[in-house]
Amino acid sequence: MSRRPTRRFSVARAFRLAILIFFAALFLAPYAFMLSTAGKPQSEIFSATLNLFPQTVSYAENFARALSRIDIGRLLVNGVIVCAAIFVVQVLVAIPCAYAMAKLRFGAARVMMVMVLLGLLVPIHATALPIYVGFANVGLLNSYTALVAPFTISVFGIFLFLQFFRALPDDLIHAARMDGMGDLGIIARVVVPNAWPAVTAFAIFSVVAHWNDLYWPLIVTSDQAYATPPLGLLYFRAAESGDDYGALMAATLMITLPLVALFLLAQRKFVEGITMTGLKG
Amino acid sequence: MANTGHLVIAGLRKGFADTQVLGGIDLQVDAGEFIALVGPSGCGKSTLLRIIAGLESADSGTLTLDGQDLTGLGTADRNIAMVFQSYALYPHLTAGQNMAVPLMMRRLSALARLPFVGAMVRGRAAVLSAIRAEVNQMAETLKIAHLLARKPGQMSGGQRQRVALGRAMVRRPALFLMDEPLSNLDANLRVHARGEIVEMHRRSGVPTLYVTHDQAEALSMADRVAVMIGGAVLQIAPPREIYDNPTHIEVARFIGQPQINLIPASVTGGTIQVGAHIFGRVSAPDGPISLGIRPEHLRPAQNGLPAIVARVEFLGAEVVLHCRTLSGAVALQAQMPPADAANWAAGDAITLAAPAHHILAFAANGHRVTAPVHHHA
Amino acid sequence: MANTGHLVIAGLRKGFADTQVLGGIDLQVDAGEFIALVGPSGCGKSTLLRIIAGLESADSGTLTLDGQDLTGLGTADRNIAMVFQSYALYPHLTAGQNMAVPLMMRRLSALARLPFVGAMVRGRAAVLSAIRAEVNQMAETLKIAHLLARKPGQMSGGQRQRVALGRAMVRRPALFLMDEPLSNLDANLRVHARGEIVEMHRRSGVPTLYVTHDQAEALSMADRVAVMIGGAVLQIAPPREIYDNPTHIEVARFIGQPQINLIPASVTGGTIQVGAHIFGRVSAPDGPISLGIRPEHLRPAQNGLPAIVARVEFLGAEVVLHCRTLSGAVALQAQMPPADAANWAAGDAITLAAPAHHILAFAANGHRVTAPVHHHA
Amino acid sequence: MRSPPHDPLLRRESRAAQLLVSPAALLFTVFILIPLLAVIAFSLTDYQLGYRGLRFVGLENYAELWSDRTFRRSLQNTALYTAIVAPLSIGLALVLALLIEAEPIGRSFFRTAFFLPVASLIVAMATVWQYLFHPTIGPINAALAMFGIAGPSWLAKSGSVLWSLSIIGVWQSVGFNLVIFLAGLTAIPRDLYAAAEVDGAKSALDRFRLVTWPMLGPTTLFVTTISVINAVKVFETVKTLTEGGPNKASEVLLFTIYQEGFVYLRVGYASAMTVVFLVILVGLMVLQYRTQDKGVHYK
Amino acid sequence: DTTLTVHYPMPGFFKDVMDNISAKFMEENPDIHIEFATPSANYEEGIQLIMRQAGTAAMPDITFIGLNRLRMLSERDITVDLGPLIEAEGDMESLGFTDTILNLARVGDKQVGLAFATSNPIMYYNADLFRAAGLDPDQPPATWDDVIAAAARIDALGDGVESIDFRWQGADWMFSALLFGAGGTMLSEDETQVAFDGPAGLASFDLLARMVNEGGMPAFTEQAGAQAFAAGKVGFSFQSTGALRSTINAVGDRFDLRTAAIPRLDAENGRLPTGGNAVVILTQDAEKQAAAWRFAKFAAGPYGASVVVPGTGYVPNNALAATSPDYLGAFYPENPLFQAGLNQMSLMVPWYAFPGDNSVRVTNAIVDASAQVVEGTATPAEALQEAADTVRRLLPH
Ligand SMILES: Nc1ncnc2c1ncn2[C@@H]1O[C@H](COP(=O)(O)OP(=O)(O)OP(=O)(O)O)[C@@H](O)[C@H]1O
Ligand SMILES: Nc1ncnc2c1ncn2[C@@H]1O[C@H](COP(=O)(O)OP(=O)(O)OP(=O)(O)O)[C@@H](O)[C@H]1O
Ligand SMILES: [Mg+2]
Ligand SMILES: [Mg+2]
Repeated sequence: MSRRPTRRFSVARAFRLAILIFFAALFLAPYAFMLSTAGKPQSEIFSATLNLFPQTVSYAENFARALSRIDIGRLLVNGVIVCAAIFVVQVLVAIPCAYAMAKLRFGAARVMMVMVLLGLLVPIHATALPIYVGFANVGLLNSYTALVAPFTISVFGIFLFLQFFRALPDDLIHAARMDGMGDLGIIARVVVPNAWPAVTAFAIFSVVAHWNDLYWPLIVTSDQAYATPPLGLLYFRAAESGDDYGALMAATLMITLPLVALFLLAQRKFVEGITMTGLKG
Repeated sequence: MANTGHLVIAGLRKGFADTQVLGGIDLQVDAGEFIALVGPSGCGKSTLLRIIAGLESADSGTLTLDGQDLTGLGTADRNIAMVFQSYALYPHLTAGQNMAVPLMMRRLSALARLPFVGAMVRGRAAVLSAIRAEVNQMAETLKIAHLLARKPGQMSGGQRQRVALGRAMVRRPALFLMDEPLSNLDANLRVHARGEIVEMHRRSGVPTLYVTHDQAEALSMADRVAVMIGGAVLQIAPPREIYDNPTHIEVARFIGQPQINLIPASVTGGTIQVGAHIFGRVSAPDGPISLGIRPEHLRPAQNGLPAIVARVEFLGAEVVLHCRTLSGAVALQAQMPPADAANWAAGDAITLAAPAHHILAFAANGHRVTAPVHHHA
Repeated sequence: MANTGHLVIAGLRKGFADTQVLGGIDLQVDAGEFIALVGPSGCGKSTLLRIIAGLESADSGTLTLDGQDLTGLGTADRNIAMVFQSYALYPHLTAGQNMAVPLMMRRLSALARLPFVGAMVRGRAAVLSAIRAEVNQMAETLKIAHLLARKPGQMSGGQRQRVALGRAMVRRPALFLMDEPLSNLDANLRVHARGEIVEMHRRSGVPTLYVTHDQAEALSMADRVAVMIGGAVLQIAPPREIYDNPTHIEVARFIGQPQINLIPASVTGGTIQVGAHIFGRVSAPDGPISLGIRPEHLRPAQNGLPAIVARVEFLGAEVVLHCRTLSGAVALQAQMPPADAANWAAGDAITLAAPAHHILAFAANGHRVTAPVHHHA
Repeated sequence: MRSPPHDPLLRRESRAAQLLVSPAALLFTVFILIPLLAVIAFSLTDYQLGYRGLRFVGLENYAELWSDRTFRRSLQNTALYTAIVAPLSIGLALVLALLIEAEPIGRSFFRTAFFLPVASLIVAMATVWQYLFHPTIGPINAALAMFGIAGPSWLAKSGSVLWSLSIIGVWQSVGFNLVIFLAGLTAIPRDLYAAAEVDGAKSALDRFRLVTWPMLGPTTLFVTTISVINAVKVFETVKTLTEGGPNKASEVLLFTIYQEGFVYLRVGYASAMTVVFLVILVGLMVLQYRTQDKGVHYK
Repeated sequence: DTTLTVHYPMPGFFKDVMDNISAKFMEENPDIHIEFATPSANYEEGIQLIMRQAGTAAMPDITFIGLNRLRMLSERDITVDLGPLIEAEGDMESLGFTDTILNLARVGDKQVGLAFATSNPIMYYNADLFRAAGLDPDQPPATWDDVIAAAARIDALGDGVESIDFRWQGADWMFSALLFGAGGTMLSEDETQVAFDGPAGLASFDLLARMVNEGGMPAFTEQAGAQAFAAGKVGFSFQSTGALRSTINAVGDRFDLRTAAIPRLDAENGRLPTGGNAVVILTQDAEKQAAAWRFAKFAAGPYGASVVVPGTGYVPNNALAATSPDYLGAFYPENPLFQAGLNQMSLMVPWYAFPGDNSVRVTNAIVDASAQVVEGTATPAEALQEAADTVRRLLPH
């Protein structure tokens, strides 16, 4: 721990690696089965023998069946629309708010802080009913608005950006003011360009949460045109009465992949962002 | 030059929560003047600068620049530039872009500054190329033309400092504020940068208020030095005057490195006594008094204050003899060229004296006793 | 004293990835000696210290302490203490606990250090109270007894520095390593702390290797100064020797503030010429040569190097005349008491000279030309 | 920071701040505050979805909660689940983070491997887990059988269902904690480790106790907070895998609330549960901040 | 043109069927366009969705509701009473809607819907395991005692082979199969008293306990049971005939799948519950109602049945469809697996729907009691007692 890790071989290192690899294998096992099952024909899946590799490789068949049973393209598009809309609005709302809380003096700052801390504790599950009733009354069910609107305020986002902005030197803000910028200018030209690590970290949190959210879409949409990936998958699962595992896994794979790719792309920035946002404590 | 810049500060007060930081500051920066504001850490120098810049507001007092009252004017509307201790360069912009920012903000309309829409605003290209030309010229002057495409993270401290200077200068403000702009540089670079800033000030003629807590910096750079201690300006005068004729014991203590020797003494009927030693005479009322003698004026002499050498500190060009009076109560430092100090070693007995005109007397309240001291030595 | 401490470093090399940082270091610290290791930033000073402490391993070379080969010995097993630039105090422990850590680690078994189980280990209480007593005593010595219950976050820089010193000293190591322990303090405090460290070293007698990049610190504190530049020790000698007789141009350049004047010259048939000016004579082969003259030795003289005063820098006890030779090619600094400089102002023509024995000549390869220079002036 | 009202600078700043905060404040009010108040209001009524009218019933719903066996069961299960998942996922994450930090190779691989479950669709992964947990044809029991162990009926028995869900819960949350710990570890000054070694901390355990653990204090606190909140909020796995069964053995708070609100359609009663749920969360937070004041050291 | 939004549950059984019916319907009625809302996974979620959406713009025009939940909808007055429409239609019998069949979707005197798919519980068994255990697959056990004896022998095969998957999870339907089969009822005639805790109920729970204790039945989740049976690892599966088609698909040619009648504890008076759902009209718009009525008749009519039966395994709910060679006349002889359900049609009585707001909770209470019996955490008598107490509390007073 103390020294810069060495590349030389040692028993301790072998031991460390062994533990890591063991756990990594354990954590990845479900994915291995997902991958393998997506390539197995029906007859191999429900057999009582443990076989990681399909005897008859049926990826094509399973993927074709999955694609024919649910409109994966539509699901993915919906997922992207919903997640992108949520994320964009969240950021647009949270950044100015966090900036004001971190760098400006105003009377309501304390109230806002209390609201943020309170908001962190309230999951959508708790407020779903009244929001649902409200949306039903204004006829917003089955719309992108219904899927997006409740999440446009991300208290977590405000919290995260707040931590990050507090670490931005005051001098930088002052310099911008002396250079002639107003608050909006400062946000757009100084704060945001320097907040990319935080924005990336937040993007991962936000997209992961909303891409995977089942609870809310299940409640507010019944029109398949607005189905998000988990809804589609749930529906697919029901539609196959849980039996066509090959196709199900193929579909699962197709829906999981974009997120994994996103994480792989952003992971370095993500860790950096967490380090810099003071999220660590 | 259009920017005459004449700053008048009167009766400025500022307190935070429970502490009074500035307790009535009066200060004037004349056209073309370079004033160094020195004082110990926490005395309120930055606060004063921030108030002048409009980043903080004063509790009371007035601020005028070229006759215009600054109160109520936003930071962006005051024609003042500032260089920060941390430089506060925009980390995501190149040096060139950093320097262009203040010009863009002032010369382009809000519309023209928008990302996409802006490109369609008429005349924008012309303004931009004018800005580019000015930035390039400023970069030439500061010898940073080769750095214009680098981001702050790719520059050394000295280079950043120059870019920050460039950003402040490029828009020809009516007043420069600098808050310890050199304190992040290493010693050699600092000495070098001093010269550059003075040079630049001479050329631009923009009046400058320069904050530092390094007295050497203040003495070497400024037309006048303002010593601020405990929220008040104790003395403001040209460097030599401040050094040779401090009007207050705190000013004497703060200015000069190694610090001035302050010897507690008492006056009885015009006779100055240091412990048992009859030191000299002064026409001052009876009572305690402090004698200030700068280390470079304290020399071994036949007939001086007896002391013991505690340590001989070699500093290259000079040697400092750290001594203690026989009672051990007072520490004395005498600074001299190595050749003069060659005979002394720790433990030696020594007698120290100074030319009478270099002895400063301070009354118990800290104020200078103006009457001259006559030294017995 | 049990700790004699005699460190011998021979042929130490160390490289990272693509750069050779230490290129064969030979260095010896004798019993009771205080050696200052100076050098510009990045020259490998910290790396050397870390290798001695066992925190880093060398690529080749040997290290022995009191005759024992250190290679292969873990950090914890070397009887070496280190003070870090950042102090590296444990922020969650009080000053007292911080100072107790090295003693606890050494005197309590692993079992006795466990949180709950430990309390049941026999004899633990006795060891702990002994440790407490030693910590208290050390705190008394360092005058930080009143701080023992505070955490680092509640202390000033100077206080932290003393606690870090205490933590290193309390276990009476065979060798002290200090890596710029004063660089986080402000100027006045730094001067004060120098004296304290020297004093402490004198009392404890533990040999010390003290890294700094501040040459004034090195000159004033050390028994011997080692100047390290570019991964090699260029000269190791007592402070005066280093200052007056640098054996290498880099050493001369690094030591001394303001920097030494280096005047490019050429030798033809024993005659030294600076530009068109015949400067003097030296018995050296023909070719380019550099003349080094410290600013305090350069004085206005009838018959010297002609130059123009560019700026008069007042520093209180001294004045520095910044001059340029007529061609403008060479900058010269002359340092003198204010009285001597009173006649000069920017723009004046001046001729500068120095006593012959203060003129150092360096060959093109940087090495000192040992033959004396005869000055014409 | 009291602002004298006449201070134009502060006034300007304050106005700007209010403007910047207002979208967030508005959305907060609409989507969090008002619904929250509505939940509290609903909890005092007998509102049922599908019926139009509603009646004020005072604290009746809360009184019913008191004697509701399902709710009590649900509280117990949630507490047990949290008590299993939070410490395990924190501990495992810490150990793995330390190992990854110490290991020069494969960092991003391991980081990704452990984070993958966080990023994965839990509905989808639940399907995989259901298969893994299958008592007769599932790989887990098949693997156990190779060691001669007869695996349990993971999800179908009241004795094992909560543990099975906990395994998934740990699997799912370790990655998140791990990433945060990694961030926390990078922020520890290297010098402290050097100092610890110089001070005689020979073993990795000594250095962990002397430096890592105390320096990770704030991180651990944060991770604990998040882990506990997330564990208390367990829902998706229960909904997709067990529906609270068998015989309420995996009935957890949010699932019970969902069941009451959206299945039994008793919005009033579900709201009362929600209020209790929130009170529990707030209580946990207060507790957390209390301990923080005592035990954690900020620089 | 009219567009109807149609919602249905259990896409696993009905997706293909619905696609087929709507395509045919639109072909015959080009002025009506059918759109499907996202299907719900099961009847419970289906009814929740409708309740939630009642009165909102998102509410579908037509839905298919579990037969035991019609009462809930009716009590909340969400559905359109089909009585007047039937009256206007005149002769329903000629379309195959006998009164018995209409009765399945009637609550009180209100015609809530038209039964669309009806099922009864049957016995599925794995003939290969029968043979392995030395049993004769051509002579399936006819009594529960025989089932348990056979199960014990299959269980003894080992190698991960399980004996019985009795689908007690999810709803009270399979409990009804035992209870009604023993001649019991859920509540008293006037619906004020709990009746399932009588001897018939106790016998049912005792039987469930014997399946575990003597027959070696393991604890399965719903899906795990289905998967294990499909994998050829379970001897018997007792569940709805509605799962037949999907079971056939899942089994493929992995083993020799057979079906048979489900035994009844009381062979004389025992009856079987009717599973399934009814098409219900929700829209209040007159024009849409007319279109919806056409669709309802079509779906529940002979063509619908002729698609539903082979596509799922449900038994025909339309008299015309069962016999007419135009529809299913030729189907049954060719598909013997489907006959078990058909043969039990005479025994079908309505799936009991509990009165009041708490009907979903009541069924869950019964499921929980079943779980206790299967897990052995309570004796049948205790479990029954507890369920009865709970249900008593939950019934309207
Ligand atoms: N926003 C603030 N709230 C409360 N106190 C403040 C605030 N800003 C400054 N102070 C206090 O005012 C005093 C003066 O601070 P200031 O920064 O002006 O000192 P300074 O002279 O610039 O010191 P330094 O040389 O260390 O930069 C300090 O005691 C500081 O703690
Ligand atoms: N772990 C490392 N990997 C790669 N390069 C390193 C490492 N540690 C140090 N270096 C390089 O080695 C050189 C010497 O570093 P070192 O810290 O010893 O310098 P230093 O003399 O202590 O400088 P300073 O005065 O700034 O502390 C530097 O160029 C540095 O970048
Ligand atoms: Mg300041
Ligand atoms: Mg270093």
